[in-house]
Amino acid sequence: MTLVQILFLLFGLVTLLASLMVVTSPKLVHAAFWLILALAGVAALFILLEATFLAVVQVVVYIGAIAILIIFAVMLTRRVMHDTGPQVNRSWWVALLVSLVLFGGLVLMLAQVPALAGTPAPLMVDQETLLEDLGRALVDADRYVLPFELASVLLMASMIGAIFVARPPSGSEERSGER
Amino acid sequence: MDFNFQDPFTSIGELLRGLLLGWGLAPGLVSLILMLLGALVLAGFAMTLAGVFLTWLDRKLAARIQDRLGPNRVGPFGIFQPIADAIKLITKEDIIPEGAERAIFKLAPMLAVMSAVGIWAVVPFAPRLIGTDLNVGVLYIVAVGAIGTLSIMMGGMASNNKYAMLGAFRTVAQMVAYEIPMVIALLVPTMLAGTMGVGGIVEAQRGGWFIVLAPVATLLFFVSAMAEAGRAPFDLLEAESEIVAGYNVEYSGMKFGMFYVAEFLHGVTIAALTATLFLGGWLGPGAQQFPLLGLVYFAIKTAFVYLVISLIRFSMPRIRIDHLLAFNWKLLTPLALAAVIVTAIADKLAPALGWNRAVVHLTANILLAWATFEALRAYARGIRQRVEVQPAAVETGGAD
Amino acid sequence: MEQWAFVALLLPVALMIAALPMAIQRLIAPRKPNAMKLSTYECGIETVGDTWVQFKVQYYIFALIFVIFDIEAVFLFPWAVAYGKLALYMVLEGVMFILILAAGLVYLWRKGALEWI
Amino acid sequence: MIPLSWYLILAAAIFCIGVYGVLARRNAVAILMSIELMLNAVNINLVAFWRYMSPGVISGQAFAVMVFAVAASEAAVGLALIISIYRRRFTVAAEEIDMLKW
Repeated sequence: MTLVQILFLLFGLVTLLASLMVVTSPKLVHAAFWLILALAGVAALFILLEATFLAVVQVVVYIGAIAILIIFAVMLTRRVMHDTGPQVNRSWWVALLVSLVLFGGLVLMLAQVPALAGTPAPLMVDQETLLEDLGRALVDADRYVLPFELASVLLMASMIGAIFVARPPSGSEERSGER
Repeated sequence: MDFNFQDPFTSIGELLRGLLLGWGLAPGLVSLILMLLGALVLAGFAMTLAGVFLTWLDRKLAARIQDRLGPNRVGPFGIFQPIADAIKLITKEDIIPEGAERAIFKLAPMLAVMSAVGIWAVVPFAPRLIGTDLNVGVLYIVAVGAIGTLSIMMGGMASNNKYAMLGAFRTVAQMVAYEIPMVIALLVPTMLAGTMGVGGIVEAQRGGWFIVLAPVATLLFFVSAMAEAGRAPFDLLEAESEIVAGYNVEYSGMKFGMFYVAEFLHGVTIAALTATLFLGGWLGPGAQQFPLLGLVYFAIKTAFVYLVISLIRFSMPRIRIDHLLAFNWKLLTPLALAAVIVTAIADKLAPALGWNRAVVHLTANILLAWATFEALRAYARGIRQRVEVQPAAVETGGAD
Repeated sequence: MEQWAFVALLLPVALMIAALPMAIQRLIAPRKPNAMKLSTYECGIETVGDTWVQFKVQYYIFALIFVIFDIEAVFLFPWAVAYGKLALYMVLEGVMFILILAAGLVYLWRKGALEWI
Repeated sequence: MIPLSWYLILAAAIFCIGVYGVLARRNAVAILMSIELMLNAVNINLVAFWRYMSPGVISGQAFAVMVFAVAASEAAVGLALIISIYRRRFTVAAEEIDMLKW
């Protein structure tokens, strides 16, 4: 056991437990906080994989932004659905079965591929060059410029669409009493 | 081993390393112990600075500006007042209100401190005196700052109090809103330096501080970071007159103290970041040979920025929340986007035209600022005309 | 990865330093809770209703705009790092990325979604 | 060092937890959270394959960045839909949102 392996097991275990709590926690707010812990664990795993830029982006985007969005949404949709009553639907055992079978199948498949046991080659370039390469790749006409610009359009479309879906019709009386 | 007085920090590190290696420890373990020591010193220094010195200085400054005396009973000039306060807070009964989420309630102040201290890991105090020069330093600052937002959310939600909740919601709305111009303004030094590492950004300012190359971005970063830290006039998070005291009403004792310390630390952190990213950090004559001198330069610049923040803080009234958010979304964010575009194009055009880089950047920034002021004047004129034509609309129409 | 060891040490140390005074207080501070003391601090009268009051949807909308622009900034950071070595057309693609999102912002502004009602 | 299969098994486990959450939870917001978990599992796989198989090619990281953008858009639109449905029907339970069911 090297230190890196211990760290991997630690972060992996935290991530796994937190994600289990996300799907089982009876209180939705708690589920949101467990989700944040799971996302932080994934960020730590990215650091172990030497994808430092992605690790920081994971924290900025997921913990700093999407988690806040989810918490706001939880707060906005609470009036009726209190944390009482069953949190899972009637056929939850089917879901459990499906996911267990899926997991078993995936592990079996992984066990049959021998090449995966190898260890990675050390990174050829330093992180700075890697980041520069990523920046070039995103705007290079021969590489990812189309997804890059499409991402911009996608973000704009989802921003406008989501706002017009979420906004109450103007002049509706339900706005009174909100804070 | 001779002690090098020109570069005491490296010498102390080497001395300690030699000592530990002499005890027969493994080199890897020695590095780890040294790092742990560094972390302890850094965190302890930051907490002392914020908790003891800054709280005192802040009250004294406030008192001077508002023409009163401030703390003056405990010790000379009241310098021991923060210690007295700490003793008071630590012996106070610790109340966790009924119905609170106890775990989250306790975790929130700790996370607030963690986010404020964590930023200092990438701040270069002097040449070769930096916690760790991450190559994603700038984004790391944003990421750790995001944990602070989260801690406020947790504190407000765990308190089981309407006002704490409302305060937390407002604070988070404000903090996330002002994060946008801050992050976009940070793109400008990244672009000019060609790296996200904070150490690299300081090095890149040898040719000229970025406040000269990008004054608009500097101002944007300064204002939005101030709002992010919740300093007046953006101190809606503790608007006593509107929402009891914001997200931390239910906090008492040391838990409240930790939130308080984190807030002060955040204030000095933005001063340090402005000094580092835009005012050249430790750069100054002779700093390369004598790192101590670099530390002094850094401290002077940080203190100057902090003083400006304090002056603004104690002389401005609080902004209303709708004005605050409109100011962000309708002025700061578009301006930040424009600043990035202008810098991107100007820096590519300058070599193509064969002009001086600094002159081109300065001209572009002045043009941008002028255009902004013209747009603002036109906007204000439009509102004035609407109000004068329709006197009845004064109450509603003059809002923004 | 070695660079991150310092961060991995500093963050727990900061947590501990914050937890220490709280732990000391727990040891030495008096503790005599009663129902009145533990009740929520609101307007001086008994708390009315649930804590989970209905919030304005505008909070969500601002958080939404924040998320989108946050992602945008994250996309632009590698571009900004590589900026010095990019050809002009690559820089202009980054500018176009910004302009597309700015158009979205302007549209929302015209439609009044940026107002705090 | 860590074998690649450890990462893949961890990602598979997180993905399956996400699948369970999507299928079993009643609350639509919880379902969205589970989807975020699944996307994260995908990201772990992308980055792990990048690191172990082709560290010289940047594609893995570029893909992961795209996944971030898609995840953010999905969360934004999904939560907006849930808020909108909640305003009309006063429920966020997935099985009660059945207007289109025949």
